[in-house]
Amino acid sequence: MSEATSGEKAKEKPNLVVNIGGLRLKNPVTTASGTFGFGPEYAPYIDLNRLGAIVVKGTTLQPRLGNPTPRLVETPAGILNSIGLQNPGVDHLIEEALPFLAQYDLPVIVNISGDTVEDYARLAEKLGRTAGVAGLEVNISCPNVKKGGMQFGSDPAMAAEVTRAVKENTDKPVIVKLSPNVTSIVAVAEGVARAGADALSMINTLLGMAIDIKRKRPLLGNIMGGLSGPAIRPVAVRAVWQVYREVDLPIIGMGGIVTVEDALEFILAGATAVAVGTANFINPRATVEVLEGIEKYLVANRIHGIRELVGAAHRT
Amino acid sequence: MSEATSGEKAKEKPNLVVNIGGLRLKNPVTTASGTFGFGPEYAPYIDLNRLGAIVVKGTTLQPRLGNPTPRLVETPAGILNSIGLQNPGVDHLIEEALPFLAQYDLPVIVNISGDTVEDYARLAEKLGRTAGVAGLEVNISCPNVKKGGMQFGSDPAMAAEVTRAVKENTDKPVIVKLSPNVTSIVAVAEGVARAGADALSMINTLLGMAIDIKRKRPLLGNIMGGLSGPAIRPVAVRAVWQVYREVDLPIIGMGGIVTVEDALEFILAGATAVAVGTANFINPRATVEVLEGIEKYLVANRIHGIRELVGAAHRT
Amino acid sequence: MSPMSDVMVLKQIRLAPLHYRLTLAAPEAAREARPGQFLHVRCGETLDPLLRRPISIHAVDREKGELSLLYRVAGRGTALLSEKKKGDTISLLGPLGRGFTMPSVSEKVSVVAGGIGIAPLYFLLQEIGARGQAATVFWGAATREQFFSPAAPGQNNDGAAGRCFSVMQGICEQGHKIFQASDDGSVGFHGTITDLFEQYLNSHRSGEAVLSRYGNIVTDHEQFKLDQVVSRVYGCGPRGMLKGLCGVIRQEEIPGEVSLEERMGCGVGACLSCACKTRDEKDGFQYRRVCVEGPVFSAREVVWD
Amino acid sequence: MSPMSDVMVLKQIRLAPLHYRLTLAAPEAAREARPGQFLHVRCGETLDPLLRRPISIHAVDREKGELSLLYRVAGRGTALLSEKKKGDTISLLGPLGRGFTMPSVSEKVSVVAGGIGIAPLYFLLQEIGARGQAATVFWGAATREQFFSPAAPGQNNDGAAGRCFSVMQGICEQGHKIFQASDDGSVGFHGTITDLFEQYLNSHRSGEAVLSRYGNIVTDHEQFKLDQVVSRVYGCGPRGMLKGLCGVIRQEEIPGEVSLEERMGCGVGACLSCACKTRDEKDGFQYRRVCVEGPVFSAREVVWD
Ligand SMILES: Cc1cc2nc3c(=O)[nH]c(=O)nc-3n(C[C@H](O)[C@H](O)[C@H](O)COP(=O)(O)OP(=O)(O)OC[C@H]3O[C@@H](n4cnc5c(N)ncnc54)[C@H](O)[C@@H]3O)c2cc1C
Ligand SMILES: Cc1cc2nc3c(=O)[nH]c(=O)nc-3n(C[C@H](O)[C@H](O)[C@H](O)COP(=O)(O)OP(=O)(O)OC[C@H]3O[C@@H](n4cnc5c(N)ncnc54)[C@H](O)[C@@H]3O)c2cc1C
Ligand SMILES: Cc1cc2nc3c(=O)[nH]c(=O)nc-3n(C[C@H](O)[C@H](O)[C@H](O)COP(=O)(O)O)c2cc1C
Ligand SMILES: Cc1cc2nc3c(=O)[nH]c(=O)nc-3n(C[C@H](O)[C@H](O)[C@H](O)COP(=O)(O)O)c2cc1C
Ligand code: FES
Ligand code: FES
Repeated sequence: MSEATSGEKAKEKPNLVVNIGGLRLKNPVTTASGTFGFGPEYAPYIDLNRLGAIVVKGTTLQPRLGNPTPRLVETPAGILNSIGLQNPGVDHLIEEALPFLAQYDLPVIVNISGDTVEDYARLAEKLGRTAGVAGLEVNISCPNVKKGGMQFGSDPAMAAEVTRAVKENTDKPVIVKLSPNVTSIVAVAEGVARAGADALSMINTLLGMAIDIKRKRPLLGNIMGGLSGPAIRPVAVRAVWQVYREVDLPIIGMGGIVTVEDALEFILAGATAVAVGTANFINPRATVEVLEGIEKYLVANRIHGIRELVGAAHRT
Repeated sequence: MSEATSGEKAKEKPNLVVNIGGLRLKNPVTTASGTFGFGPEYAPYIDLNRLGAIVVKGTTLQPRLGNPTPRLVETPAGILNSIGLQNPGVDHLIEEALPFLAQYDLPVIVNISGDTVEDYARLAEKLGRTAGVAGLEVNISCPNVKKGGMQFGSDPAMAAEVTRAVKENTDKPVIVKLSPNVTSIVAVAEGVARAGADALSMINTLLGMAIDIKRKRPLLGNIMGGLSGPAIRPVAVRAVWQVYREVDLPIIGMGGIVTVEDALEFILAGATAVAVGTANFINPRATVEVLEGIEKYLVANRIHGIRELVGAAHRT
Repeated sequence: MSPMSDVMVLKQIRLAPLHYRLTLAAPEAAREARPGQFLHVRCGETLDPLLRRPISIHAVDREKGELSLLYRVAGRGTALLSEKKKGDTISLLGPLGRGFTMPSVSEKVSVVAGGIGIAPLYFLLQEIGARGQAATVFWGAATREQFFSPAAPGQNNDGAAGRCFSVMQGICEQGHKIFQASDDGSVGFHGTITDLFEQYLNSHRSGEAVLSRYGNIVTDHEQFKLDQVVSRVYGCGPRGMLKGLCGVIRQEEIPGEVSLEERMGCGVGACLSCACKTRDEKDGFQYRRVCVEGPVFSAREVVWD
Repeated sequence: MSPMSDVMVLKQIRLAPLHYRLTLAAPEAAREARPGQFLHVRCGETLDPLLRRPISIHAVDREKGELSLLYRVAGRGTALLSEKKKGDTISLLGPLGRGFTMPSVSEKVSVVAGGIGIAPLYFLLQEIGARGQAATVFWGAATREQFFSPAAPGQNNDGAAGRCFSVMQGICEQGHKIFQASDDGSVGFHGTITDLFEQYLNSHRSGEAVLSRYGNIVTDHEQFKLDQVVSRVYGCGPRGMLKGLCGVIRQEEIPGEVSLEERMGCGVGACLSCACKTRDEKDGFQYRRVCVEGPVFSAREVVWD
């Protein structure tokens, strides 16, 4: 600590700043929507100011009750969830959650979901003029809702339409969150890129399910759910790798990041920033530990800026 | 043992016989192609006669060298492989591997792959008239080859075309093996069902990759690979569940089966038989233990025949 | 201070084939813990099992800085936990959640536990007993074994015979009286603990004292008006039992609290997986988080379906 | 008999910060084991890590029915293995693979080991030594520590000081002579073990005896024609080192065998993941399975690229 702050050494600190579609983050470590609440939940465990950004729980125009329970099942090195976008609605977000986060020096990215393209447009418009919102993450990949959600993300044309609707209603950076449950994630990424997306988030959960063999019925109240956690990391890294080669947009990489090594896999594959999701549940300090690990790796490998690493595995 | 063979008790033994598109299996436990070699590899560990069927390594018309190494990486609760269909070719299979298996009372299912539709047709024709081949599993879902492979499995129309070519060239049961790397596995299943497939195998591996953060490059020699093992089980169970609802064909379920509980998940979701894959590497007796577990479960739950369980989770 | 800590195992005793009592050196957690709160425990070190497991705080010794858990091996997580030995470290989050509202000193407290549901109630009884207040405890289990009778001396998982611990004895020493019920009739009342509790209430209302024979340790009890016998109820146990209990006490209009279980992800309120339905004027019900708004809820607010 | 078994840990000694020696009660495996063969070991009990780990058989005591492994903690699997204690059980497959071809009794054997590559060669030396044949051993490592010098007494992982074991001493007691090399020059020759071995060959050819000073324990050695000094070579170590070694002995036309490592899935020949390139007339090369056709290959057949 004393070393790091003493003048000479401080200069040697690697540059962690990244730019996500116009949004400047002091470092590349963010939180995956839905795994970090609205901030206060993890404030006892880490200094929220250390995060590159916080991505809050998926928000809809109206409050949502969410899906029946059980909503979570553990699977090998992963979890299935079917929360179903339970959230208090965008007005509550603006009135209650954002003021709390305004205390911090922390870009807030709001993850938005809708049943219709119009919903997305209205959310964009509303949040676009809300102070304290640094950017929007457009969730077109939620497997846990009946209408909208993953449907929008399964088809390049629909994905593009949602993206366009959001872009038309806000000047803030628009990050589109992609679903891995598609034949070609590159095609969807290209679609949203053409529609004006500023950045991509990937991946959302894989569609999965589990069955209770005692009761002979699905374990989740909502039958199917989204698979997240370390189990899906190879799929997520592959998706980032593929999209990085074809689409010229910054990527927030996520899916199973637990340690700094995992985060580096994403960065080397082409992610400009990373998000820690399920791992927060196991280790509430995971974000900060990943951040500290990245700093150490850069110093140890004499890399001056994190940006040199982005996509480096494509160049060796 | 003595109990089971003594007349009275023997009658109480549950009926394990299943029918996979015209192929009668004495029990529902099979092996996943590529994870069980051609039989001799596991003969020291289990009595091969106990298997419902053996599905041998993917075979092509010509011998294949396979992909560069490393070909395998361990991931959380899974593995990535990029073997690349290394195999000695169909003639070698017929001359060397099948005679060994002919010693056993064991249906042999040959997994076939081709670069072109014509390849599949010729393989079907050749194996269709080979004694000792009980059925064909058509691999249109291998993520590890440049030509053919998963491409055929990604598109319902192409999948149907391959299926038709195989069906036209053999009278033996044709099982089409589906890829999970698609937007709608149901659409592909419907396509191959219309084209005359007798049964479905699902799922093949998920497309994934891993990066060596020390060398800053992909870990697998072939860059991307197929993810298998417990990590993918929720995706596989979901796929079986979805297809069972829409397509009226028997399903061989696989993907991450390690224990009998895992196998039962697949059966309850709609699989008529199951295949044990990656788990053989950890426990060479996994197939037999799954089989014994199924028998016990049926007895304990007073279920007379395994077929009563197939898809039962849809009916509760 | 971050409520995440690595603590050391002091003792692990096997009380019954599947039941263990784990004592940890955790001075801070012991100091802060309130009855009804839980810890979110990392049972293994690898990615399988992945999640932490919620376990109630069962007893604390604030002076020694010790905290105990009482748990049943239900699956792989708790099986791994049972392998922890003296000197091993365990990662904890907590104390977490909203615990029981402490009764006023004048209240007549009944505690109703189903099986391992005794775990958090034991801590409550410890705190109530410490101020000289006596409660009436109803504890039901499937079989005799599951009361971890002191006849079976505890075995430390280091192989050595551990100092034996008895839940029953502990509760009695705190000054409370216990009624027992077992599903197989091997101990106390033959039937569910809710039935026994209901009979207890009925017997008081009707003036009969039919129950003494089911109590393992029964001090004589006089007959009062119902609210003089039971003015507040605390319950923990399987869902079905709690549903029954809530039905009974709602009917009798006795205020009470129950501790619920739900599958948990984060344990801190972030993931919304531990949802439990509670009454809500607007929508009929709303989902609340067992890990933050619970695990203890007022018996009145829970929606059982 | 199925070559899968659950065996008991008899002893686990830490030889260096990352190096351990594990002794197992495995009479059948000990009886069947041949030098160069390996075991496929389940290091943990959960699904993470998922796969078994291949570890060479390092020593056997057929009379006692014991078998030892010598390993370096390289990652999570071996880290879990190092936590196994006396009395724990471990699941094994094996002995697996094709071991070393035993030399004829008249042959002049040189053994070249890089780091932990000494593990299987130790067993070979044990067998050669047991019939009264002496080999010349070249062992290189990064630092002094990685020779597990007997100066550092072994510590049993039960905490107790274990009976100390020294690889060096073991080899000498079998009647072989050792030359050492270290990357940092702290022990023996300052440089790679292949360089040392090459110098050894050169010194014999040229009639100079420059090497004695690098030997830790060097019995006097006279000068012969090369094939009278080295008529067969066995090697095990990192890929780069083996590539170098094969280059040297191919040039000198000395027959030899090397033990290779490759990532393994099944260990029994079913998955084709452990492929290694070997010469083939038709295609230039073919892939062969390290687990079945290896891990020992003739130095001549391996294709290094
Ligand atoms: C607030 C709270 C306090 C608890 N306190 C205690 C306690 O003091 N002592 C004790 O023995 N147990 C307690 N439990 C239950 C305990 O958390 C579960 O038994 C444990 O998580 C099972 O983990 P496992 O890996 O051993 O079993 P798993 O293999 O995960 O599951 C085994 C069985 O338990 C069920 N289960 C899994 N997780 C939960 C859960 N969170 N809630 C309910 N059922 C679950 C599964 O459906 C399955 O049938 C508490 C649960 C909660 C929510
Ligand atoms: C036939 C054979 C015999 C072996 N004998 C011994 C022995 O006697 N003593 C010993 O210490 N080690 C031996 N090894 C190497 C040993 O298998 C690996 O060190 C071990 O598998 C690493 O597992 P891990 O979980 O600790 O590390 P991981 O976390 O899996 O990997 C750590 C590092 O080791 C590398 N690695 C992983 N698996 C292998 C592998 N199969 N081969 C080569 N590198 C690998 C990885 O790339 C990574 O860099 C042998 C390997 C083979 C193939
Ligand atoms: C409990 C839970 C809730 C989630 N909620 C949302 C959400 O509201 N919006 C969204 O875009 N993604 C949501 N996700 C997906 C995550 O943001 C992330 O994309 C996914 O979990 C993969 O990352 P991980 O493996 O690190 O968790 C949720 C994930 C989990 C586990
Ligand atoms: C090493 C390896 C090789 C495989 N080779 C083939 C193959 O040749 N043909 C094929 O259809 N599937 C192949 N597969 C896929 C498996 O048959 C199976 O579909 C997949 O592994 C999922 O099952 P599992 O999780 O139980 O392994 C292979 C899988 C592995 C791990
Ligand atoms: S467990 Fe995550 S909100 Fe309660
Ligand atoms: S490890 Fe499977 S073939 Fe060698």
